[in-house]
Amino acid sequence: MTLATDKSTDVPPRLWWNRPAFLPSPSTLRQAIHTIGLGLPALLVLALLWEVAPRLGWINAIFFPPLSQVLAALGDMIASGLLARHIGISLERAAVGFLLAVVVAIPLGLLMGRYSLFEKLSDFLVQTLRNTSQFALLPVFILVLGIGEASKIAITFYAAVFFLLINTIVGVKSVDPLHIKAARSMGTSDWDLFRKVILPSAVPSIVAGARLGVKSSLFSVIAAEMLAAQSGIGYLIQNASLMLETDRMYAGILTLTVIGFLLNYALVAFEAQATRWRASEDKGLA
Amino acid sequence: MTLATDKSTDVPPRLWWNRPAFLPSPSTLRQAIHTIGLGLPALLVLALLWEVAPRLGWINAIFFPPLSQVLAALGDMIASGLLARHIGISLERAAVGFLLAVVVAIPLGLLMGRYSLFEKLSDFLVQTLRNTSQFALLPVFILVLGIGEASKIAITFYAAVFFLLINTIVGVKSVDPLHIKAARSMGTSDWDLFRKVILPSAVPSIVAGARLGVKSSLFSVIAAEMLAAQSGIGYLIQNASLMLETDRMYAGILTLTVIGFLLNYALVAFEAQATRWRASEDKGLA
Amino acid sequence: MNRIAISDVRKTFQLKPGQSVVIDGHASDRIPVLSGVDLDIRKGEFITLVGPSGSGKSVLLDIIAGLTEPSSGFAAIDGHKVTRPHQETAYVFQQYALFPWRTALQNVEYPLEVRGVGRAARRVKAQHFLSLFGLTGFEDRYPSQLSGGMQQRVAIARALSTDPEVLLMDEPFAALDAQTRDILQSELLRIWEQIKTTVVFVTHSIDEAIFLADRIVVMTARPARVKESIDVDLPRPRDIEIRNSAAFNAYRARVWDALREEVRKAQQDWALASAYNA
Amino acid sequence: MNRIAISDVRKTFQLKPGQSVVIDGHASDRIPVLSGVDLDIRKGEFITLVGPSGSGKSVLLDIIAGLTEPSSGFAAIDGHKVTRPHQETAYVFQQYALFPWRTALQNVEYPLEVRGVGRAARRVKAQHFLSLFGLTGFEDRYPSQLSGGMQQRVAIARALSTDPEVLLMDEPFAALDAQTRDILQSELLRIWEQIKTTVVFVTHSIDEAIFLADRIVVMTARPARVKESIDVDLPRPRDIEIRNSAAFNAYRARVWDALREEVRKAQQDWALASAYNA
Amino acid sequence: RAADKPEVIRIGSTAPGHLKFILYRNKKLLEQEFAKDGIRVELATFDGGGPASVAIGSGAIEFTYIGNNPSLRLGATGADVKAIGLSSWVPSNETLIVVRPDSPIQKLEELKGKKVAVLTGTVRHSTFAKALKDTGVSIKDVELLNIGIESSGPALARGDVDAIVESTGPAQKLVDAGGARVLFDAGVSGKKEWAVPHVLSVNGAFARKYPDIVARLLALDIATARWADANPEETIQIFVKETGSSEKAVRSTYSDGKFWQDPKLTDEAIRSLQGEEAFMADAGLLKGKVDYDKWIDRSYYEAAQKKLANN
Ligand SMILES: Nc1ncnc2c1ncn2[C@@H]1O[C@H](COP(=O)(O)OP(=O)(O)OP(=O)(O)O)[C@@H](O)[C@H]1O
Ligand SMILES: Nc1ncnc2c1ncn2[C@@H]1O[C@H](COP(=O)(O)OP(=O)(O)OP(=O)(O)O)[C@@H](O)[C@H]1O
Ligand SMILES: [Mg+2]
Ligand SMILES: [Mg+2]
Repeated sequence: MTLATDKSTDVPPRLWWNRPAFLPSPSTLRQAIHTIGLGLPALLVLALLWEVAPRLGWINAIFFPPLSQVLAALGDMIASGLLARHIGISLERAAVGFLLAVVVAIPLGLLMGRYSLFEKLSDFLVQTLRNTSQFALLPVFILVLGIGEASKIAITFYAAVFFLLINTIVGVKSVDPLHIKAARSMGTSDWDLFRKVILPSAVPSIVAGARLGVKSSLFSVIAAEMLAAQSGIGYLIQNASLMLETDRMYAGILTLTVIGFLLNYALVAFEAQATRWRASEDKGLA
Repeated sequence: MTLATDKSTDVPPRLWWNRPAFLPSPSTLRQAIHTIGLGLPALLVLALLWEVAPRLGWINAIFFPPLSQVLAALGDMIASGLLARHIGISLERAAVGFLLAVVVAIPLGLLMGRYSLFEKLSDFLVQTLRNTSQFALLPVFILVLGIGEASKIAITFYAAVFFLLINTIVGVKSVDPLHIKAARSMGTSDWDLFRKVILPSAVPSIVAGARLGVKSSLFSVIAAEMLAAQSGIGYLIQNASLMLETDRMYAGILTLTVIGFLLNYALVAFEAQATRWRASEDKGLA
Repeated sequence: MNRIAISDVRKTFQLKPGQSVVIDGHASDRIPVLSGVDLDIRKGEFITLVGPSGSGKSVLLDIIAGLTEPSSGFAAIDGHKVTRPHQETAYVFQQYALFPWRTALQNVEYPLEVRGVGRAARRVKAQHFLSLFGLTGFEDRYPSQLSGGMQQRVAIARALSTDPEVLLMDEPFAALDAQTRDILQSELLRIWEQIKTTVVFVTHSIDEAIFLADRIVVMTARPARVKESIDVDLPRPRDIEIRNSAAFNAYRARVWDALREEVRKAQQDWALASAYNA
Repeated sequence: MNRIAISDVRKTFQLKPGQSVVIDGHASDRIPVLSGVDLDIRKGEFITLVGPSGSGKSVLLDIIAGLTEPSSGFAAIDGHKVTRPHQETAYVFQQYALFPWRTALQNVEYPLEVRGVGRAARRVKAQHFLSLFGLTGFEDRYPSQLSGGMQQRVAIARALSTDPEVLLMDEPFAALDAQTRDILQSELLRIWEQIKTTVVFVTHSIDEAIFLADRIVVMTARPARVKESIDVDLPRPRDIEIRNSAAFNAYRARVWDALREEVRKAQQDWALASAYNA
Repeated sequence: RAADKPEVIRIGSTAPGHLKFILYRNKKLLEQEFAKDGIRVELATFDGGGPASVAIGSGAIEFTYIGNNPSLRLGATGADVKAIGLSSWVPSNETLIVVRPDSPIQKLEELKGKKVAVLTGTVRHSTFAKALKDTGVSIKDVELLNIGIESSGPALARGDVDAIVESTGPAQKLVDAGGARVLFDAGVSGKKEWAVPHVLSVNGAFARKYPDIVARLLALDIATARWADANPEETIQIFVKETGSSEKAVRSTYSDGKFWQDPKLTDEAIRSLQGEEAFMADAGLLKGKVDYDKWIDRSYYEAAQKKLANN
């Protein structure tokens, strides 16, 4: 391993502050293009394989149609507005469940990570619930919440909440004790300690949990929508699968993958922003 | 918040070293008892609720039989040896898939976390695969691997691998750059850097990933065994569910929960052992 | 009334399972660090604390700061037993303890922020203190981008920014170059003479201890007690030149005398005289 | 031949997006730290490096250690350009940099371990060095359980344990009490005289710089170059009493002279004279 | 001309149960038959006809005993799968329609505008449509919810759905537990022409390579069908034990001790399948058309009969 060179990112000074926070900075953009350039080849190989394998008969084309055919089906579904309608519904369900999970898990995780008594009291319960498949709870959800939206949202909530919770706890526990000591010496209230010391330290871990949670919420929408839904991308996939319309089925799955992929990178960008201080801390080090 | 008292753990000196590493130390045991004592009440409330709610008609007993009835069914299944046989098969499948995931994800995660070029090359592919539901890949697994053990293990592998991978990457990235600097200054080879510096630092994060992965592997066994199985706990649950034998169904689910729960605490204990140096670092601090 | 009263403070650390220490010939898993520290500090007094490395100076500051609970005895500020960090106490740590996710300015703003000082006011105040320590132009730099000495100066600025009544400083100038150190010593005295904060200052430099103090407290080797309390009767304000005075030299000898035996004790089983086998 | 050759080393840090620094009146996002450092160090020479805080001393050591790449120019050891850490170089960091998950003993064993020294041999060696630095009985303690000075001593023991040919030390004694510091200075010289390792030693103490060095290198304020190189012609072995000699005093004045202007430059815009508004 | 023997024969079916498949499993009939040639036999239960279709179509398994709806859909894709016999042709179609015990609904036609749970694309789905049509109600006038008994049961209990269309086995259990009342039993009130045979299929490539194995399996299939009719009590006991169905439901499905297991692909059976295909296409449950000449292959049945005659 030889020395890494400083990567120059020539940014006009101060620009970052003038720009609304939600817009990526030029250097972020530049880096994104760099990342895409490097990341694309592997993806292209995968895509090529998908196209070629069924065509050459390596894999049965009836059940695994070539990419081009899937994309054609996707095109049709987009053109007819079908996809947009169903995706909208599914995303709403996943988003509500996920946001509920964030709202519940992060405060709970902060408390469980910080106060060992609180953790000990609740940990068994949390671990029991966490280790109970949501599949198993489905009848319970239905009995309690019915088969309407509430149940579907409960499932996406349940799918995400433990990822966020566990990673928040881990994040809290890995805060440098010296920083807590320093903060406490400055008379920081418990509330400020959470907001200003523990949370910033725990962000990377929490975001990792959120990335897992987003994916899980999204996937569980499929499961939830197979349960008595007449709309949503899960319904669409299920229907196509039943009818052995594999091109439409994979079109739906591909759509979900792309959505998950985009959300993932949105979270990664958020994390990069939130941990700017950490980025390339060993710049110039090999 | 007032000052916490030092928790005295009066352990005969040196005992820890004389004891085989796989046995819990007396203080670990003592602490375990403490943890159980505090954790149990919440669990007992849950159990009571499970018993009472169906009995009082708060929830329909046909679909959600009282705990005692489920335990009775569980007893029958244990007595007949049915449970042991099916669990054995399922655990083997989950274990093989999970261990494969460990073997693949940890080295890959160490590389991706450490070498940004490597990460950039592979990240898109990994994120695409990660964001593709295993449900979607099921037909592909069947097409490529058939419906035998290989497919089932592939599913449990797939279910666990991304948890381990992502958390390994996060763990690697949060290693203190100063420690890397110090290690490199002492002529540490890349290999030793991974083993002796990055890995010890990343253990908490990796273990958190393993906890998620274990659960996921275990759950996905159900899914895999529902696909086309003749044995395994998933097959058992599925069968009971289809025939509306809800007591047997919940007995199966309960078994899975208990297994997941135990594995979870095994991992927690392992982590505590591996991060002894960190434990109660702020002993005597409030 | 005394601002700070320390009464028979003892502190024993419980070692982790498997660790032990040999005390008086038999193994134990508890290490006594403070064994009955008594110390009264007047309002506005400037105390310097010297003692061998590892004697328990940092632990004592932690106890005064309300960050560590003594095993027995107590520390009190203004007659109230310290059980948690006191609003009017500020602490400069031996290891800087800056928040790595905050810039220099945001670090100095932090204690003002948690006290609810408004955005504009705290920014002005923080900037003032940064400039006081020669860090103008480095406001938006993260700690990892600052040199060791700069980080320590940010930490001092942070402690002073709240106008604390009790200021605990653990070797604050150890990472500074000689002249900066001299300047900051003088500057600290000047500030202190205006606000008459009560200061407890740990240092390894005997010169620094004498130059700053109203009173030098010499600690024994671990387990530590107060060995000697030396009043420094040098006129104030003090000039750097005072170090060449005969009176200063006399203090130097006295502190040295008090310390020598303790340091020797602390090093009892050092193998420093052993031959080096290359 | 020179053991270490530093030739026109320049280093400029790229700031993070949004940060800027004002240089010669206009804003820039690049901060030049070293601007052409030339320095040749003979085999077995003991160099001390002094300069204002923030001038770039630590960065220069990083470059010699092969941990940071210069923007231009190069450092060479034994005629080979340094592009990665050198097997025969050891480095004591300003911030200790111990591994928190290893005990004191395991920390000292670490560099031996990665060099493939057998278990028994490295344990003996590590124990020897720990005892050398007065840490017998603390072998199985984790860094968080040691005082600041003890941590620093472990770090020094770790660096010496491999019998390095080039030893880079960044303010290694800053966290030690005065007498321990004196003892360790003498001890370091004694060891060095036996093994004649080449040493580059950063310090803020002028006395320490003179007492230890064959040659004192004074750095300018940032962006740093070598301002002056002062050969120290004091007899060896040196005794602590040498500090009271006239020759020593003369060196003190000379180093101080060289440094004064640079420290002043580094503090140009310090507001230290400003009134303190309590 | 026979190629080397295969290593393994894998047969898929769907739960709760195709009778012959269950008899094989219980009595290890296939294992015994092929053990002498060193061929392993694996019996796998699939989570619905869809995955089983993918498995046989891609050669992951060799035979399926599954419902007519998924079989026809697979046939319509043109996948290399041959229909070589019938799994069964039970007049009741094994379908029950149940409502809550306290439901005001008394007649099938009252389900108009109501919410009904039924697994889309199953035989039950089609039977339900036919039964409704018979009363003059179009299935389009009913709000269908695509859920299985594990979810529809709780939903019915809560009142989220008004009726469930399910297999006789689990539905009868729900009735027995007091959770539901039978509104319509296709076994009692259904018309014979609604019943459509279930299908025994083989992977085409496998069949071409090992025609003799296929014939042997069919021979055993015929023998098993005969055995069931000859031993009704034992058959019912095995079925009850293996599937956990209520005995009452099993007896009502196979009333008069007849099991309808003859694999013979009669012209009548094919006409029935064609009728079902038309119905499915009409209901939007099928894409494409089945090419019967390509799909149906009676040669193995004939070979099997020859084998039986020779024994
Ligand atoms: N958490 C702990 N567990 C066990 N021992 C501890 C702990 N913290 C401190 N000690 C021990 O207490 C003693 C005093 O530590 P302290 O940090 O107060 O020393 P100090 O006087 O500040 O030394 P220095 O001048 O080197 O900073 C040391 O021997 C140290 O090993
Ligand atoms: N990663 C970095 N990014 C930006 N600037 C940096 C970085 N590292 C160091 N600097 C700057 O380089 C300059 C020199 O730093 P260095 O740590 O070498 O100083 P030093 O001479 O060791 O000071 P001290 O005596 O205070 O330790 C400082 O102004 C510092 O702000
Ligand atoms: Mg200390
Ligand atoms: Mg430095």
